[in-house]
This record gives sequence, C-alpha cells and structure tokens, in this order.
Amino acid sequence: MENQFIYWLANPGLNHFLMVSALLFALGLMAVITRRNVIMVLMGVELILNSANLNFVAFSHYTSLSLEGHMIALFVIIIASAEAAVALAIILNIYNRFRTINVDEISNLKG
Amino acid sequence: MNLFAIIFYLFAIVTIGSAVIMVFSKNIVHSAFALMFSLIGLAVFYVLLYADFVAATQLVVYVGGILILILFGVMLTTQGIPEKLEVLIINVWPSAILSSLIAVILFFVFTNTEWNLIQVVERTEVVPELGMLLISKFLLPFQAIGVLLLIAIIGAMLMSTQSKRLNN
Amino acid sequence: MELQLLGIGILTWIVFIPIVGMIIVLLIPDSRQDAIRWTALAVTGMQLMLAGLILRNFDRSMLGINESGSFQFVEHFNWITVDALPWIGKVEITYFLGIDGLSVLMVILTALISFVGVISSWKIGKMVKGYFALYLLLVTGMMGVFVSLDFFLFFIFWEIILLPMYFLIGIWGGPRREYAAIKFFLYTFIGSILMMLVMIALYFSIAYTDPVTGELVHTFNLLHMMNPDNLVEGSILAGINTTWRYIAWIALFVNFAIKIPLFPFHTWLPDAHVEAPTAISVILAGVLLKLGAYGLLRISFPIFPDATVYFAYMMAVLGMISIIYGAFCAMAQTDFKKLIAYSSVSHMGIVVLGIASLTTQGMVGGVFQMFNHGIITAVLFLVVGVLYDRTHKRGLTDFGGMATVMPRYTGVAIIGMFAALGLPGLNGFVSELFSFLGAFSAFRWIAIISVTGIIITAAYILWTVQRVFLGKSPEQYKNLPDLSAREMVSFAPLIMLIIMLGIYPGPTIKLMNASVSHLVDLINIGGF
Amino acid sequence: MELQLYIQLALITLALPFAGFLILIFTGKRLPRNGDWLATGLISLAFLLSLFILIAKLVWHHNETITSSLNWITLNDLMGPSSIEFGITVDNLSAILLVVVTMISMLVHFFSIGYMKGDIRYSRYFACLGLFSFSMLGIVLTNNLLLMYIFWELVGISSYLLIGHWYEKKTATNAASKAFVVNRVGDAGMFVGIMILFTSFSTFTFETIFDAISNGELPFESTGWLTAAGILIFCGAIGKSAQFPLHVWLPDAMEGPTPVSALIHAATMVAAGVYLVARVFPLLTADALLVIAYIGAVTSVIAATIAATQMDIKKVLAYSTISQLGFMIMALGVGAYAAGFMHLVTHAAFKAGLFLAAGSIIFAMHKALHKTNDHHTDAQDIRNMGGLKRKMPVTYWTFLIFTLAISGIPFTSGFLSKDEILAGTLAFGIMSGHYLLPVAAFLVAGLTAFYMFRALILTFHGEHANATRLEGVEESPKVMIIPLIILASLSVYIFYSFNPFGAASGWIFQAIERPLSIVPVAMQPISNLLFHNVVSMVHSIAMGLSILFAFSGIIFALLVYKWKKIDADRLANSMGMLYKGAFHKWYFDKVYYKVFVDGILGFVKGLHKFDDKVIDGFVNSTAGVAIHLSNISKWIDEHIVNELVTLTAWIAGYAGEQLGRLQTGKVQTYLAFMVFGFIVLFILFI
Amino acid sequence: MGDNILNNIVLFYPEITLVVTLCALVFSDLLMKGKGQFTGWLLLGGFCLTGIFLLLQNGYSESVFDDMFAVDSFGIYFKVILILSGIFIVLFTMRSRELERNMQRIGEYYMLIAGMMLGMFLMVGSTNVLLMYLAFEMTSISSYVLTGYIKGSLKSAEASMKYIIFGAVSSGIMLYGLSLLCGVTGATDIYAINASLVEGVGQPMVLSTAVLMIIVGLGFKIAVVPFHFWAPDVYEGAPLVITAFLAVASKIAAFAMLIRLFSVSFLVHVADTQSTGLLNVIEGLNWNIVLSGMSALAMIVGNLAALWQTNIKRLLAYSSIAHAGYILMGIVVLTEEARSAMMMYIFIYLFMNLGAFYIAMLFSNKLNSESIEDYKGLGFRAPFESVAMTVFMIALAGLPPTAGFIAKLYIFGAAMNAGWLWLVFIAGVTAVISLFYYIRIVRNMFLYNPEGESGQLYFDVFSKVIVLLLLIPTLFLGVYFGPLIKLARTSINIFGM
Repeated sequence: MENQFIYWLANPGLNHFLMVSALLFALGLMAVITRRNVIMVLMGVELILNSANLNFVAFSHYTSLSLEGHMIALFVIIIASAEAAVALAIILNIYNRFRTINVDEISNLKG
Repeated sequence: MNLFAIIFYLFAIVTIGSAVIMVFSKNIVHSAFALMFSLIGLAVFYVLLYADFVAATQLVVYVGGILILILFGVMLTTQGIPEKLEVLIINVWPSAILSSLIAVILFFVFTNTEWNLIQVVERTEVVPELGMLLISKFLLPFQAIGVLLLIAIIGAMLMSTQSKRLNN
Repeated sequence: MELQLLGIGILTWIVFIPIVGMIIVLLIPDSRQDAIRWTALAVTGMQLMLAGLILRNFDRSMLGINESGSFQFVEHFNWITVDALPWIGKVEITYFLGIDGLSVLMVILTALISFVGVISSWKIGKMVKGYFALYLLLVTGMMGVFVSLDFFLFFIFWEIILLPMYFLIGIWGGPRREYAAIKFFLYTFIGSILMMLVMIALYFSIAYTDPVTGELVHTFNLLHMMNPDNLVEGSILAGINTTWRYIAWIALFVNFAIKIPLFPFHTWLPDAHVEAPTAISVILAGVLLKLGAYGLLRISFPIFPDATVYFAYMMAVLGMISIIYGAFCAMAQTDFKKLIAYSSVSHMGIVVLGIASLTTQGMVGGVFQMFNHGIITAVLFLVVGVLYDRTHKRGLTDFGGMATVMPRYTGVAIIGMFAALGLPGLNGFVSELFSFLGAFSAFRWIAIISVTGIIITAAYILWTVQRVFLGKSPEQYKNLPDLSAREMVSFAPLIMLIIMLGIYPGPTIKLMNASVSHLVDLINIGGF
Repeated sequence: MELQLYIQLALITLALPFAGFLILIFTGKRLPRNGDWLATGLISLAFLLSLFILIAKLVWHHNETITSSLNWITLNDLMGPSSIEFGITVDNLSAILLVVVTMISMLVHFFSIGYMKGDIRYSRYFACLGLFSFSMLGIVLTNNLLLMYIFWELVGISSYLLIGHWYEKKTATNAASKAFVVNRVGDAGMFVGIMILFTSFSTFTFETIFDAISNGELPFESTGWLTAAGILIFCGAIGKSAQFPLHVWLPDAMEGPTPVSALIHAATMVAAGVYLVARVFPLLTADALLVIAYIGAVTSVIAATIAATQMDIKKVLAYSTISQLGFMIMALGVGAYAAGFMHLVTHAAFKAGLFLAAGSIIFAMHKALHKTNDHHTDAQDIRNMGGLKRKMPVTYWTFLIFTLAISGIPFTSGFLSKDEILAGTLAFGIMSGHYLLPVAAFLVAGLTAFYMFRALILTFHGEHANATRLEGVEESPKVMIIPLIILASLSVYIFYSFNPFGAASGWIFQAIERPLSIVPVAMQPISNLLFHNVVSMVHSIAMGLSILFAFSGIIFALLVYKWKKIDADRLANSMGMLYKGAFHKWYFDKVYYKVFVDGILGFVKGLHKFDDKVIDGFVNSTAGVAIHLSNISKWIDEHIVNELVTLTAWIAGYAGEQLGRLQTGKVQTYLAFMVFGFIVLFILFI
Repeated sequence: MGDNILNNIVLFYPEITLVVTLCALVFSDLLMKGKGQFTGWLLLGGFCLTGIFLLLQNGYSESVFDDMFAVDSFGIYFKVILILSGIFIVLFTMRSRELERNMQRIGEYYMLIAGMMLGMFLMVGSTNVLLMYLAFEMTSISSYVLTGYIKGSLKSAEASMKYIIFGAVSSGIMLYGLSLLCGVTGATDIYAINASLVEGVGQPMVLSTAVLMIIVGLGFKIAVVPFHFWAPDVYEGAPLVITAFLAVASKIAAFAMLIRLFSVSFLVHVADTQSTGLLNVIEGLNWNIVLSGMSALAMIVGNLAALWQTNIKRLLAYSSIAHAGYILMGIVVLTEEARSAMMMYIFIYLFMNLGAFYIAMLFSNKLNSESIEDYKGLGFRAPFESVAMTVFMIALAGLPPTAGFIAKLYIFGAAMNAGWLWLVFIAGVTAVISLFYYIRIVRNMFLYNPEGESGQLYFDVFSKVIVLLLLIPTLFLGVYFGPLIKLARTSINIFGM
C-alpha cells in the first residue's frame, strides 16, 4: 500500500497534473472570493482559466483528446486575454466613477 | 524518481506556491508577480506535456500580455500611492473552507476516476498539425475568435475612454 | 336545436354581443357619457332578449350533461387542432357552446342581472367609459362560462372574469377597495391555478378515438371527459376511486368553493362586497357566486362521479357549516352590505347542501336556489345601494323608520328580505325546501342541523328590518326621496320573478329537471 | 249539490280576502275611506259563503270528505315522476273552522272600523287583515303538509306585520320580531317533521301519508322516527299555539292593535296549532300524544297562574289564551278530540269577545285620558280602571257573559266544551294512570274562573281611580258594540248543543269524530270506543267537579275583590289591626289570607318570575347566546380564517424579504453563495 | 474539402450577414461619426436580412464546418426568436432617452449588439465545446460592455463590474467542467462525446462533476438559482434596453445551448425515441434531477424575492429568474412534448417580457424613474400604455386569454404528463405568488389617483406601433395558438438526435 503510494508519487501522470490544476482552481476561487481588490479578483479568474487549460493540455497528452486539447488551450488563452482587456477597461471605468476598486465599496445595487 | 518527476514536482511547488502567495499576499504588486511565476510554472508543465506551442503562447500572451495589462491596471488604479497597494483580505475562513472543499471534491473525484488513458505519444511536430487543424476543423472558431477580438477591442475602447459628459 | 341569427349561432351572439358593445363604448368619446350608458343598456337589453329567445325555444325534455346529441343551440367548431405526432395523439381544442337544463337558467340569470346592473350603475360618474367597457367584458366572461362545453374555453372565460372584476372593485370601489380587489383576485387565482392543473391532467388522461380517422385525439371537450371509456390506460386520472382522482376532485372543489364561497374559503367575499359599487355587488352576488356551484355541477360531478360520491358527505358538512356560520356572522354585522354578504355565504351553503345530496330533489333545489339567490341578493344589494346613494352610509344603526320615509322602497326591500328568509310564497322557499328535502334523504342529521340555520336567518333578517325600516327615522333622513322611476325599473323584474317563482315554480323546475336527474343518474352509475 | 261546488266555493272564500289584500296594498290610500268597506265587505261575503258551505255540508254531505288538488311541481327523478300536489279539502273539521275564521274575522273588521279610526296606516291595516284571513283560511282548507307549512308561515308573517303595525314603538317591533323568530323555532321543527314524512313517503298529502302508514310503511323503518315525526310536526303547534316552552311571544304580541289580538292572538291563528294536531292526529303515536298532553297541561297551569297576577288587561287575556290553548292541546293529547276541537270553536267566540271588549275599554280609556290631557296613565292597567260598569253597560254585560263562558259556568258555550275536556282528561287519567293531567285540568278550571272574575271586578266594579276621568268615559260606537253583542250571543250554549249539560249530543260532536289511529297497533293510543265508554262513566263526576271548581274560583275572586272580605281588612287596617284580627276571630281569616292569597299569589308571582326570568330569560339569553355566538364567529372569521390566509401571505412575503436580504450587493458574497450552491448540488447529486 | 466549405457557407449566410453588418457598422461609424440613428437603421437592416436568410434555411438539417456547427430546425427556431428580439432591441434603442443622452458612442453600442447577436447565433448552433465556449464568451464580453454603456451612471458601471466578475468566474468554472468532459470522453464535439458516453465510459462521478460545472456556467447565463445573484443588480444597473436584451435574448440563447449540449450529449438516443417521445438520460447521469431542483428553486426564489421590489427593472429581473425556472421545467421533463412546450414558452416569453420592459422604458423616459411607486395614476395619464402593460403583466402571470397562459398551460401539461407532479405543484403555487407582484404594478397604475403633476403623457406614434407589435402577438397567441404549437413541434429536431 505504502509502496504503491510512493510509486504513484514517483511517477507523475495525468492525475498529478489534474491535482495541480485542482489546487490552482481552488486557489483561484479563493482569490476571487476573498480579495477585495477587483484586479486581484481578475487574477484569480486567470488562475481558474489556467487550471482548466492545464487540464486540456494534460488530457490531450494522456488521453485520446489529442491535439484538440492544445487547440482549445490556445483559444482559451486568447479569449482570456480578450476578457482581461475588457475587464481592465471596465475596472478603469469603475475607478473613474468610484475612485476605488474595492469591490465591497461598490455595492449600491442590492436588495 | 526520474527527471520528469523532479521537474514536475519542482514546478508544481513553484506554480502552487506562487499561487498561494498571490492569493495571500497583502501587496498587490507582489501578487501580480507571484501570478507571473505561477503562469511560468504552468508553461513549463505545458512543455512537459509536449505542448510547446501552447507553452510559448502562454508565455507570450499571458506573461507578456495579460500580466502587463494587469500591472497597468494596478498602476492606473493606485496612481502610485503605496498604501493603495495594500489590499484587504477578509472572510478568509469561510472562503478557505469553501475553496478547500472544492479542492477536496476535485481530488476525491480525480482519485476515484479511471481515466481512459492511451499510450503517450511523444509528439515532436505539433505546430504544423495545429496549423492544419486551424484551417480545417477549427476554421470556424478561428474566424470567430477574430470577431471576438474585434468586439473586445471595441468594448475595451468604449469602456476605457473618458466620456465627455460625466456629470450625472 | 339550432338557432341562428345572420348565420351565427345564438349562443355566440349572446356571449359576444357585450364585446361588440365594449368596442362601441370604447369608440364613443369620453364626454358623451349618456351615449355610453345607453349603449351598455342596449347591449345588455339585447342580450336579455336573446336569453328570452333561448328560453322560448328551449326543449325541456332534452337531457344534456354528457350527451352531445341532447345539448341545445350547439355550436361546435374546431378551434385549435394539432395533427398527431408519433409521441402524442392528435390535439384538439374546440369552440364548443351549448346549453342544457343546468345552464339555461344561469344564462337567463346572467342576462337579467347584467341588464339590471347597467340600470343601477347609471349614477356612476367616474370614468364612465372605462367602467362600462370593463362591465361588458365581465358580462361576456360570465355568459361564456355558462355556455362553454369545452374545458379550455370554460377556463378562458372563467379567467376573463377576473381582471374586469379586479378593476371594477379596485377603481370604483369604496375606501378599502384596493385590499378587497387584490384579495378577490388572489383567492380566485389560487383556485384558477388548481383548476388549470386539473384541466391539464384531464387533458392528458382523456383521449377519444376519432370515429373517422381512427386517430387518438386528446381533447378538452367536457363531454368526452365525462365518458370513462375515454380514459387513457395508465394515465394519471385513469381508473376509479384512485388517490389522484380524489386529489383532482379536491383541487377542483377548492377552486369552486372559493367562488361559491364556502366556509372556510369565504373571507374574500365580505370585503369584496363591502367595497364594490352597488352594481358590481349585484353581479358578484347575483352571478359570480353561481359560477362555483355551476362548475361543480358541470365539471366535478360528471367527470369525477366516484370522487363526488366519496366526498359528498364532506361537501354536505361544509354546506352545513356555511349555512349556520354564515348566518351567525351575518347577525353580528353592523354594516348592511356585509350582512348581505354573509347571508350569501349562508344561502350558498344551502346550494351546496342540496347538490351534495346527489338526489334529484336536492340538486333541483340547489340549482333553483342558485337562480333564486341570484335574484334575491341582487335585490338586497340594490336595496343597500339605494340607501347608500342617498345617504352615503351603510351602517345598520344609522337608519330607522325608513318605512315611513320611503314606503315603496320599504315594500320592495321587505319582499327581498322575506324572500331571503325563505318565506313561502316567495321563490327562496321553494328552492330551500327542495334542497333540504334532498339533503335530508341523503344526510339526515346534517339536514336537521342545517335547518336551524333558517331560524338564525329569520332572526338576523328581522333584526335588520327592525333596525333599518321600523322605528323612528333620524331627523336628517326625514326627507329622503322614495324610489325613482329608474330604480323602480331595476327592481321591477326581480321582484316580479321573486313572486312568480314563489307561487308557481313548476315550469322553471321543469326546465332543469331532465338534465339534473340525468346528472344524478350519471353520478349514481359512475360513482358506485 | 255537486261535490265540486264545495271546492269552488271554498276557493272563492279563500280568494276573497286575498283580493282584498291585493287591492288595498296597492290602491288602498286612494280608495274612499281608505277601502275599509271593501275589506269588510269581502270578508262578510266570505263569511256568508262559508256559512253556506257548512250548512250544506252538514245537511247534505255529512260524512263526506271532499278533496281536490292540482299539480304544483312535477319532479322527475330516478324513480320516475313524483309530483307535489296542492289541494284543498272540505270536511266537517275544515268547514266548521272556515265559518269560525271568517266570522271572527268579519266581526273584527267591523270592530276595527271604529277602533282604528284615524290611524295613519289605516288601509295597510285592513290589507294585512285580509292577508291574514287568506292565510288562515289556507291553513284550514289545505290537504297537505307543504301547503299547510306555506300558509303557516304566511300567517306568521301577517301576524308579524300586524303586531308591528305601530312600528314607531320599539316595543312593538321587538314583539313582532320576537313573535316571528320564536315561531320559526317551532316551524323549523315542523319542517324537519315534514322532511321525515316526505322522505319516507314522497308526498305531502295527508291522505296518502296516512294510507302509507296504515299499510305498514314507516319512516326509516322505525316507529321511533314516526313518533319523532309526530312530535316534530307538533313543534309547529307549540310555536303557533304558544305552548310551553315557546309561549313567551304571545303576551308580548299584545303590543299590536287590540282587534288584531282578538283575531289572531286569541281566536284563530293561535288555534291553528290545535287544528294542525287535529289534522295529523291519525299518525300520532301514543308516546307522541302523551308528550302533547303533558305540554298542554304544563302550559295551561303556568299560564293560568300567571294570568292571576297580571295588571294589564290584555296581558291577563293573553295568558288566559295560552292557558286555554294548553287546555285544548291537552284535550287532543288525551284523546278528547272532539272536545278539544269544540273548545277551539267556543273559545274563539268568547275569547275574541273578551279581547274586543277589552279593546272597547281601552278605546274608551284612551279617549278619556285624552280628554283629561293625561298621557302618562296606562290605559290598559286594570288598577287605573274600576267602576266602568256604569259608563259602559253593553261592554260590561258582554264582558260578563264572556267571563262566565270562559269560567265554565253552565248554560254557556264554555261550559259545554270545558266539561267534555275535563271528563276526557279524567278518563284518561283513570285509564293510563297519568293522574297529574286531570289534576292540572281542574286546577286550571278553578284558576281561570278566579282570574277572569278578578279582571272583571277590578275593571268594572268598585270605584274608579279618578273621578274626573270617569266622567270622560263613554260607551264605544255601535260598530264596535254590535260585534260584541253577536259574540256574546254566540257564547251561549244553544248554538252548540240543545242540551246545556251535554255537548255530546250537539252538532259538533255529531260532525266531528275522532279519526282512527293508523300507526302500528303497539303504538296506538287508547282506542276511541274504550275512551268513550270511560268518558261517559266519569262524565257526571267531572261535571260536578267542574262546576265546583268554577264557582269556587268565582267566589274566591268575589271575596277578595268585590266584597273585599279579605282584602279590605288588609288594606283598611294597619299593622295593629292585623294583630287585632289575628287575636280575634279573623285570625282564621288571616291564616287563610296568608295561606291562600299571599301564598297563592306569592306562588304565582314566583311562577311568573320563573317565566319572566327563567323561561323568558332563557329565550332571551338564547338570543343573547346567539348574538355572542355570532360575535364569536365574526371574530373567528376576521381573525382566524382570514388570518390563516394572511399568515400564508406573510410567510411568503417574509421569505421574499429574507431572500432580498441575501442580495447584499457585494459580488463576492454572490460568488461565495454560488460556490456554496455548487457544493450543495454536488453533494446531493453525487 | 474546399467544396465542402463552400457548401457550408451557404448554410452560414445568416452569421456571415451579421459579421458583414458588424463591419459595415464599424466603417459607417468611422465615416459618419455621431450622425443620428443611421447606424441603428443599418443594424436593423442587417438583422432583417439575417432574418430573411434564416427563413430561407427552413428545412435544413445539416452539420457544417466539420461538425462545428449545426443548422437544423431547432437552431433556426431559436435564431428567429433571437433575431426578432434583436430587431425589437434596436427599435427600443431608438426610443430610449437614456441611450439618447449617450448618443456619441451609439456606433459602438450597435456594434456590440451585432457582436452579441453573432455570439448568440453561434451559441445556438455550435456543436463543439470549443465553439460553445467561444460563443459564450463572445456573448458575455459584448454584454459586459453593453451593461456599462451608460458611462455617466454609477449604477451602470457597477453593474458591468459585477457582471464581468461573476461572468468570468462562472465561465471559468464552466471551462473547467468542459475540460473534464473532454478529458473523460476524449472528444470535443458533442456527437463524439455522446458516442463515447453511450459506449459506456462509466466514471459517473467525474462526469457528474463536469456536468455540474457546465451547469454553473449555463446557469449563470440563464440566471437560475443558485447562480442568479448577479441578475437583479446587473438588470437594475444596466440601461433598460440592455436589461431587456439580457433578460430575453441572452437567456434564450443559453437555453438553446443548454438543450443542444445536454440533449445531444447526455441522452441515450434509441431508435424508438421518435415514437414515444420519451428520452433517456445516460445511465448514472441524472442531470435532469439537478435541473429540476434548480428549476424549483428558481421559481420559488424568483417569485418570492420579487414581492418587495420597488424598482421595475429589479422586479422584472426576479420575474425573469422565475420564468427561467418555468422554462427549465421543459428541459427537466425528458420528453419531446416538453421540449416543444418549452420552445413555445420561449417564443411567447419573448413578446411578453420585451413588452413589459418596453413599457417600463417608455414610462422611465417620461417619468425619469424606474420606481413602481411613481407609476401611481399612470392608468389615467397614459391609458393605452398602461393597458398594454396590464396585458403584459397578466401574460407574465399566466392568465388567459393572453399567450402567457398558453405558455404555462403547455409547459405545466408536459411536466404533468411526464409525472413531475411535485414540480408542477411548486410551479402552480409560485404562479399564484407571482400574481401578487405583477398585479401590484397594475394596481399602482389604475387604483391610485395621480400624485403631483398629473398631465397626460404623450407618446409618439412610432412608440405606440412598437407597443402594438408586441401586444398583438401576446393577445393573439392567447386565443389562436395552433400554428405556434405546430411550429414548435416541428422545430424540436436537433441535428444528431
């Protein structure tokens, strides 16, 4: 049992990458939920996207997904950049209006 | 313990460690740089997984593009005032519980899954194949992402430019 | 029996003539209020004439209920037909109008009360156009319910009533009109949703085989729904005495009980009545409450005879509670209108008691009581309206000695009151008699307990008479004018009917007798 | 004479007063003299017709029952068509009562012309009288229970209208409502009884029901239900005939005009209960009859004792009426069918006479009071009267005759009927062992004589309380006097039987035969034949006792009020004299006085209190309870039934509010919720 | 291969038209900066042309671009609905005062509308997870910006920020789910995924996780509980027209994508599906149960939370959450009948919801307020519009004789027929609750007298015509809906099923 575990540890495979991606995903979520700075939230989102990307690439390596996984990863990177651009534009807009980018202070809409 | 494993663990630590730093660092600039390291670590993973083109793109677009963008954002919104770089983290515990729950769930799921693994192909020539795919099967997304970028540009312009009439 | 005018069936005329009237009313400029009033009067008058025509040509021997061949003035057209698909049979919604003994009285009642209602709303001065437009829409809805033989159509008409009523109470009502209107609306809407669910369940559980093409057709046709052979094997309402059939029956019953209104679903009624303008109270009590009992007879009973038999006792108990409880509540009121509202609860309890007996006598009594109650409460609300118009007060203690001040008015009021009290010689007695007789043969003790209701009724009616009409009149009301010609016109037909039906109810009972006993027959075959 | 002619004549008789009602109610005020002549004329015509019917019937078709009916409603049900027939029946019973009703009504009409002169609702008054006469005739003529019930209610309503004739007076309207509602209680019972019979036999017609029962059909296959049906139908009579415990309305009903009291609350309507019992007599079981007899007895005793203490002349008469009605009911209950019915007839004459005479007195008193500008003195209180004999001789003499008749003095009509009832009661008591019944009957006979003479003496004899007022009193006009004279003459024995000491040979006994009981043999009362035999055996004893009791009552009254042998001492002398009297010979007298006058008076006072406080109080408190109940149900309605709905709405609203509170406006909270939702879904889903 | 692509292009005309329109907009905006509503009319023309091309496609059922994109009756039905809503949105924009004040950037506004429309078209038609995600993002990015279009408004800015944060996280989670899905099946297009699943990949756990994560993303777009939190805030903050667009078009597109993805991928397609109308989920993957719970929650939460809202946009936001719940019932119930009922619902929802938003916009133009408290007495100041609003409200509440009733009737019916009685029960109860807040608006309009200034409100003919365009279908479909049923029934065919 123990040996098996060590063997498993010693030979990184799909699951290892998936674990890393899972951790990144969780950390990304954590950042998104806890950080009060909008930009930090954005960074958390990037982390989430990257964790998914890692999945795609890992799957394309280990399973029959083949190059389509790479393709998706590429597209996701581009989409992420587009989204980041728009998000930052919106953040700038927010900053211009509110003079803050603290998410908590931007909560006039509620109920 | 082969090289692959060593590299994997090394960069796994780098990636996750910098991600942790990113999440918990009080200074936003530190966070941004931590994110950069994390992304670089991922790029290394991509290389490990024989996805060098993706790795390159990751470096170019993410590290070179998005991260710079983010830093610009930080600068623009803090306007160089150091206090503003210090950012709050609150509700750590509830969210930590939530996030770790998610992680546990995913771990649980992954370890309980028999993946439909295939014999790992050691690809050497990935880029030409990707190129072929891009103009055959993925032609439509390829075109569509062009439109997406156009829209993003329009949107970003619209959002970031100062309107003449602001007083409302 | 077919009757057509200009190639269009008479039932279509009678249902949609108010809609035409509504459009005309909407086209008349706001300022010409009298033209609007006269249009409404003309339209309802025409409707009344059509109702008379129907009565004249009505064949009393035809059964109706579940036999499509013996309905009269039938109009049956395809409305919506969707061809069969592999996974579901043909779907059909039809425009199916027809009347039988159950509905003919209600059609006449609706036409009459609507006509009287227009006369009594002559004094409405606020937004005359809107008022009469909504009023006419309301009339269409009511009339439509009574002549529809397709569940879908029935439901549409049923719901059409809601909104005009809401506005009529809500805009032209008293001080707490908003509360009353929303209460009315919500209560009825809860019922409607329940009915809709049952309608859907029935729709899927019923399919008949098209005699020509051999296709399986899902339909909303009520007559097909009454045929147990059309129940689809394995569908939710298939079988007999199943839990789902009971649940469906209860859902329908709650809907109808809200409209009737039966204890404990009645609390919307006093509020609605108190706040509604006179004519709307008249419509509400005169016609709207009948929709509930009519729905029970037209839908619940023939489609679910087994559940009807199963729940008959419960219905009778609720009827009994309504009778006594309503009467007690009426006695405690100090507001004239509220008193009559509660008396409606009590009197409609008699209807339910009668029809719950599932005997011919009881059901004839119940249906007849529906008609009579419609007329009597119409008179009573008009009576209140007359006083309210003159003094803007409705408290029972505000008046006294009206008999000296307004003798003609008092005469009319006393006839109405005594009819409500069940005085022999006036129509209320006959129907109460039959209801109680029927109930007694089915549920002995319930009937006996219910009879005590007539004592309480006598008490509160006489107390009311004493407080309002007898005694000395207050100084400020010494010179109230007696009934005007317009008011007399609105009272006259009702009073005449009260007396005529009290003395010789035979022909009226004969109108519905065939259908009612056929219904009883149907329940007895299906329910045991 | 063709049999159908009876029916036609009866129908015309029925229609005449109704026509009067219709004409007067719509056009009364525009007619000359407000139409009193029309109403009176029509009722007189009706009287003549009914007199003709009676005579023809007795002479030519003595033993026949003539029935005719038409279909009112036909109802097709599963068993085939069943029809509800409306019909009238002319037999000796109804023919006699027809005459009684029309005659009294006619006389009251005449009397009213004088009495009601100048009333503001003069024509309405006559219209209502017409309505009443119509309804009463309907009750008399009908051949089925439903029609009986219908007319039953109609007389109720006309009584209501007439009691409340002066509706400006609060007491009058109260009395009217009370009368109607109390009657309704009885009617509800009657209605249930009718329902039992109809449900079992699908018909309302007496004959058909009797046929069915005699064929062995029983309601719900049980004799218990048959008894119940009988008692429940009798409930109608309890209400209408003011029997214990529903008698409380009748004294109050005296708020109506006095002629109305004479007609409705003395002679006719209240007797309808007796008539009803007579009509349904065949289906009454022995148990039901016993209940009826006891209720009659209790009523008559209570009412008689109360009557002895009343000061209002109309109240005295009212209680006396209740007492006499109890008498009749008791007679029917014990099986003295013809006697009870005959008492109905004779009582109608003399009690109507008494009321009319009282009306005449009150009319005169009113005038006198008016002349002296005295608006405080009660014109109906016998203490304010006295000595009227001189001023109103005709009234006095007629009143005296009526009083003799009601007291059961030989040679009066009352003696005939009362004697037969007493004999019947005695016979029944002997045969069944229910001795309380004859005891009560004789007691009441004595009491009746006592209180009637008390009233007579206090009103007409002695000194008037106010001499100047007495000067203003004058005899009533002829239109009022003549009816009194007619009624007085009708109170003489000769009209009923040529033998002043035996009614059995009179025409009423010839015409009326107790019908055979049709209930199952085990439930039958004592058979007619046996009963007759015993009655003839005890008849002379009963007569002797009857006369004894009557005279002792009269003498006692005379002792107390006329000769003041007892009373005068007490009033004239102070306490010292009381002591002296006790010390001397009068001690005995004083004991008598204590025992008999104070004791009896105290007892009856107590009883009156019981009635006033307990029975009436009970009825009043029932009303109170009803009002409380109604308030409670109103409260429940407003707070519980309604609140439940409101509560549901509130819960929905509260939930909505809380949901709104979740919407904090902080996007990260939303994200946390979202993640949380995801986790929950995951846990549920996996 | 080239021929193949050329053939495919014929079936791609509507999308191409949209792209061309977008480009034309960019150029015309450059050339005629701020010249009135020209760009609007241009977009309108483009939309109409797109619509015509769509109608011409009627009857096709093909997959194009190497199984990237499907042109089938299902897609066409939804695209027609989307283009209709697009046309209405452009018309609304022309009447909106709020947007008139920001006229100088209207070119970009229309471009983003066009882009969003393209994104939604791709969402409806895409059969590959990549294209799905791409389309999803395309739609999202446009809508983020459109939400923040009113630059002068704090609310608008805040809304766009919340929207993008929530949207980015949701789409990230969805992407993660997609990655798991692709990984476990080894395929990216939905037919292959289905084939692989039907073969029996097993692994229900990871599949379930993937499905759940996908539901998060789609649930966000549909705004269904518990992924709805953004909706009220964003709807309130966004320009009214955009709120309408989000509540109608973007939601409908997400529904189309959800149905296509889930129906094609996660159902077992057996031969007799056509005859029974019953569908079966992949063994061990009861996603419809999850959706049923979400549907019930959406109905409950949406309707309850709407009770106390005073802002019309917010109220309609909650109402649209509730409606999402009702529509979701059609997916939960795995029958073709339910799907057709749901498609009917969506068609009707388009008219009644757009109608409600439009009237709200007209009122807000005149009153400068979105509070329903300010609607008091409007029934007398603007009778036509108020009556229309009343009709839309009762349609949303589901009362006959409006189309809203038909929609509810059929969806309830389908659910009941399939035995989802508890869901129908909840739907019924919540429908009653919903009446309360819908009628509150009607009450404020008619049951109160005008407060303060009470002059008549005048709207131009163009505005009224638009109202009529929405009003007439709402009423007409309530009494004559046979053709709609037929249309919905013939349009349920998804390519590959």
